Amino acid sequence: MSATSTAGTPGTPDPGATRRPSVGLDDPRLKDRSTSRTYAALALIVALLAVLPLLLDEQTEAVAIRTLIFAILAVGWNLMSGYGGMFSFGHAAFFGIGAYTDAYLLVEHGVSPWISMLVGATISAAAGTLIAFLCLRYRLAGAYFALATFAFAQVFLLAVQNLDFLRRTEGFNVPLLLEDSWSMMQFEQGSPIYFWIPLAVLALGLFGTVAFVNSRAGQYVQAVRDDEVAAASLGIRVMRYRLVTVALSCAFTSLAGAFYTQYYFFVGPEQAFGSGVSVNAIVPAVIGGIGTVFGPLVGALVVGPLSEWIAQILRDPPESLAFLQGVTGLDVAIYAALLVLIVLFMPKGIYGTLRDRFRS
Amino acid sequence: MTLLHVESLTKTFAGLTAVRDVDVDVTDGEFLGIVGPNGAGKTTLFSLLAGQLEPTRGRVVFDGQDITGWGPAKVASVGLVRTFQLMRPFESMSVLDNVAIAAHGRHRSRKAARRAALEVIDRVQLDRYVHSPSGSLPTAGLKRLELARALALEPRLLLLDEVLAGLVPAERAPMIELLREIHADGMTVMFVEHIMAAVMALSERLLVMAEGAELALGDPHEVITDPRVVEAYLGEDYA
Amino acid sequence: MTTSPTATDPGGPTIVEPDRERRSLKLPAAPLFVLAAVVVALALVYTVGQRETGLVTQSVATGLLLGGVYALVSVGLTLIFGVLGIVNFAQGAMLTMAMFLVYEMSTSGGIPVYVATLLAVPVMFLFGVLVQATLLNKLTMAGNEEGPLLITLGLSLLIVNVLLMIFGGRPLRVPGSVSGRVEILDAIMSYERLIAFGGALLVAGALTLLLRGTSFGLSIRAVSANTQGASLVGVDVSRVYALTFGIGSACVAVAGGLMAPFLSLTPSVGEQFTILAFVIVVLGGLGNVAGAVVGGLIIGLVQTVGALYLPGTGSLILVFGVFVLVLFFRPQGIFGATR
Amino acid sequence: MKKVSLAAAFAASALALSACGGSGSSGSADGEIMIGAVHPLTGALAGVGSLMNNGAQMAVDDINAAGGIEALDGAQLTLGEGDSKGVADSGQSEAQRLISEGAVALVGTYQSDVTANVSAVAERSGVPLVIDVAVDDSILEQGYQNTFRIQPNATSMGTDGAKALIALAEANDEPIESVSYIHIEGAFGQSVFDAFAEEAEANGVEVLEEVTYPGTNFTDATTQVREAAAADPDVIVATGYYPDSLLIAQAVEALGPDVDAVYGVANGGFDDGAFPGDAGQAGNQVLSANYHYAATDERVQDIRTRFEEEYGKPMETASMLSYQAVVVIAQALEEAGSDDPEAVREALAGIEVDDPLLAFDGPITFDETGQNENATVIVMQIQDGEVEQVFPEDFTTSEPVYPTNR
Repeated sequence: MSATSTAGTPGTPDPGATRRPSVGLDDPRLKDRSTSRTYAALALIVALLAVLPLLLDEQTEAVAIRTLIFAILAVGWNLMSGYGGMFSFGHAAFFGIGAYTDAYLLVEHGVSPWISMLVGATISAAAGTLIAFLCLRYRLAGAYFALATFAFAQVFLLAVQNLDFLRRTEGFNVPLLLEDSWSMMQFEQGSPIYFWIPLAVLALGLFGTVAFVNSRAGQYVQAVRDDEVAAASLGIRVMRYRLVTVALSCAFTSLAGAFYTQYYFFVGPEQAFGSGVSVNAIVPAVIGGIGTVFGPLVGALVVGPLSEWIAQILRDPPESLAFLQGVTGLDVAIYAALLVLIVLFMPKGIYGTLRDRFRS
Repeated sequence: MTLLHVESLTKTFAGLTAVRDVDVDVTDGEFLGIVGPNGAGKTTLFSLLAGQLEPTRGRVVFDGQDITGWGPAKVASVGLVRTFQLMRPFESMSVLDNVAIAAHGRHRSRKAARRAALEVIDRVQLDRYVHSPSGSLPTAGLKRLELARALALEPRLLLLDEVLAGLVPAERAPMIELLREIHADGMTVMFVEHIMAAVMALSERLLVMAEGAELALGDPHEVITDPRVVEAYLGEDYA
Repeated sequence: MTTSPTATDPGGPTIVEPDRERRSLKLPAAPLFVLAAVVVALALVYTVGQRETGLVTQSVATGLLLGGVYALVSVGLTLIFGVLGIVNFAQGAMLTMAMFLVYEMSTSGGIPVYVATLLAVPVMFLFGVLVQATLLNKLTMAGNEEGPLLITLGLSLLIVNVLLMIFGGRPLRVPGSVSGRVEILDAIMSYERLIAFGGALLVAGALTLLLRGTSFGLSIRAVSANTQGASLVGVDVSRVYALTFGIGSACVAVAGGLMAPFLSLTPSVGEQFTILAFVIVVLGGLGNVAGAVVGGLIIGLVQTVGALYLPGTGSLILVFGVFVLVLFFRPQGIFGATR
Repeated sequence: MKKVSLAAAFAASALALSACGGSGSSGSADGEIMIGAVHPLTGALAGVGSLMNNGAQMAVDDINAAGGIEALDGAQLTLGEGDSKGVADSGQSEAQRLISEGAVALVGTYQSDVTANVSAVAERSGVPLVIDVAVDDSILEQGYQNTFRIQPNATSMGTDGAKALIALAEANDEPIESVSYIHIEGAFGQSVFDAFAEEAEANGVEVLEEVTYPGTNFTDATTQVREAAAADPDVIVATGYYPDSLLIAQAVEALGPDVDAVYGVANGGFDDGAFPGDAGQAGNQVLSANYHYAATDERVQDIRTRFEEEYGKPMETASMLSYQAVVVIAQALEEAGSDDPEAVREALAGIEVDDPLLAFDGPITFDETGQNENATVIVMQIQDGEVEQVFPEDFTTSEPVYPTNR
């Protein structure tokens, strides 16, 4: 039928190879400068942050550690919701799984938190994958997806409150040790190690995010986020790569939960699975800029200390504001107003907006 | 050798038949044009072949393998790849990344995929835009990007859905030339298009559809003068 | 940022998702099916439920009255969610705000509670219009889903804490209005709750009239069905958005006023309703007023009758179970048309 | 470039914070002794939290006005205020802040979960925590050396509540044979109930029905009360917080079951000063077994009068406990003759505070777990819109009405 039908080799057609010179291995356009720049910037940031606990007093360190927990949560959330395009309003579920796995294994079986972290991450990834599979299988998206994840997190909360082996509403106390122990992740109060552990986790998350975003799976899931139908028509297994992303996100988020239990020595259902935790995962990422590497970090650095700052100022107000002293609720009100303003005037988040301005 | 065998393929939506009993065989290396008035079921046919839609009835055999009811990703991975009439770039990504994503289907390592993608980009003459955000491309560029992504998958059979639509006449000629080259390299193509000049210039065979059904199939010049075809097109603008 | 690809729009106009197609054909049967399921479930509880009949009747009555309260909170939300696509997390806080407004009017101003409720309606309406016009409109028009969610989240924190600054956190009580109760079929019902129930039906009826019978209602429905199309035929979309949010807020004012007599008022009292209201709205179908009423009644029943067997939070697990099932198998809700 | 500015921002924030932190700690330098108070000053529990903070502040003011800590040359006390926001991690970081600013002892925190966190901080820092309100038994079961509790725990309130009810009924010639029990879900409600049930059964009183309800999304108690009443008990017993207890009282009034009394145990509503007004007729003659300020004590009356003048709100029992906690710490400082936290802890462990401001069996003394051994409950009853103490006789402000003529 066709005159040229013999030109192609059936099975392995390679339309480009015979006609044009191939692109050389050292083609300058293949160099990925922005990725190496990002790695370098991350390394610098982590190195700078690592010095902080040596400079901070104990209370400021506590705020900084809380900020790191915020950042870990937001980085985890950002993988699934920012890069994966699946807006989760239920990340408390995965934080909670991490926190409770750690608490349960430690208190009931004396298992080292390091092992519990891995166990928790595995359970969390499995649970997240199952939830996401159900939601995606039934084609939930956007606000519906968010509400469904929210509902699942609520079910986890209610379930824990009704399960005897998880001590219902009573929660778990981490037994105090008399001396520092690496294997039990317990150190003197105010020890810089309490800062370095979450910093290391955060660094893992940030570097991991960059690596993932540039990997085949990461590229695929971003393609799916941008256009699911087009991605599928290019041979991308939509469900598979979405679930891979969800699993990573959930596993990582659970690490924050495990550290939370270790650092705060107590965890109860509300601390682990309350809807406030989900909000804590979302707000920093959105304020910083979702779907960006640095956004969650920037957002956490704003949100983490923000309420503390306001509370500090109110505790010892300048004279002009003295009338506000002792008024309850003001610090959260200001915090809320700031949240609204940032979302309103910087819809891409602080980092996203600045980056765009910088580029143009 | 028959690359694609389609047998009484039918799709109904809520009682409305969009594609009705289409039978067509495509030979390896062939360039098959498909024309028909709006709503004739051409795009639906592509969606059925590429797995976006599940047929109500009928069979699709690709390269000897029954692929009826397969999902789009699985169909694409065996070498049957389509483009979309409405361009669907991954807007947050550069042109290179857009194409590299497709090339990943053939190359596991990121480096190899990007290299293969660059080759395709050079080939479709998008080299000026390698690192541009795909959302910033003009229409002609988007059409080429759509084509490049499909080519990067190194398909056996390429389904092109109105790759010329929206281009000004001056942009059409180089695109037609590009398609001719791709075909000359041995690519099997199914080509849905409204612009008859291009269809006539490229097609080796022509399939005319109307109201979801096959109206005529055969040599383009014979088919186009078929009275039934002329009737179906009466009042249609096919300049 | 990019909005996530929605399942309801899987591609070009020619691509129709087959499952959804089949579902829509069942549509008229769904409300009947749900009604039948509720009746059968109740019949089972009465016959083989091993609970005293009077107790079951009481729980059904309580459940229906509670459902009325839920419906009252949900009708405003369903309108906002359905028309604007906004997940309004401030709904509960706005409810609280309305309650405190009524509280303030009736304690400081000596105005009877139900009169104060009527006065609160225009205030909350204006508040809603203002919120939409100043805070949400830009994002809503841009089709941004996460932005409004976060703004309403922030707004909810703001309202709760401003109320806290003004009124403190001690539970407050609106002075009694219509005390007393009535006994129907061995079930006790207080007048205050019956009035709230009646109010729910009244509000739902009024809203339905507004949506079906006025030209403004027509433009709301047009915007809800197809924003672009509506703006093409000359509907001022941002005005409709603002007024819709205002109406949604006005509904909350009625809800707050009618609920204030039987709840202890704290700045966080309304928030517990937010989540349930979303369950109800999804259950009933987005933007569907009748659906919100029926959804409210069902959730009320599930919670109270369910509590006979799964006390405490167990009944809430049931509620969320229903929610997830509906999301999966009937995302358009019981009364919803195909999205 | 942008990344550098980001790091700089963080560094600046850190500096700002440490500057703030530094200015706060200057307090202890000029002969003042700081006591840290951690309460929910914002959030859902802000109302009671601020009252408790006020109670602690008033105690500090009173002690300072009376000459400060004599053993330390009349050193003045200051109160470091911490806001737990009602959540555990804030509670913990506030406790850490107060300790790092030089607090010699902590008072707090109202919620059991927050208290669990703060007690871990106290233990690790070696700074004593005197719990004013937090009921869960488990807090003192961790083997901590630095945590003390003035109020009775859940279990002892359940036990004492049962004893008091049986005794009250005996004394009024209407012996009790059976009860139905309605309680809130969770550790608090469950442990009070379990202890009550055990004590009641041991005394031949049958618990016919246990009805639980959730702490959230609970806006109508009619079904629960009806379920409890259906078993035809002599008394309906209830344990919960304020809003839910109010709902229960209203439901009891609406249903009008034929019972001798409605009796709260460790109930957060029935003996609250606002309850008679809020509940109206529904609250009339409701009984409540709870820890309570000693209304018969003149000092208590004086403190309450001044509190209301100062803060414009009546002083509830929780506030009085915060006041009491500061008084206990002050006495420990006197006995230790030192503001070293370890010395204060030692003093607390062996302390004996006579004339407690609460209606207790005896002086405040702590057992080896840190629990006040003489903490107990008394029975109150709402009569003519007032909360009256009706049992045992030592504390009565009015005669009990039993069975109630509802």
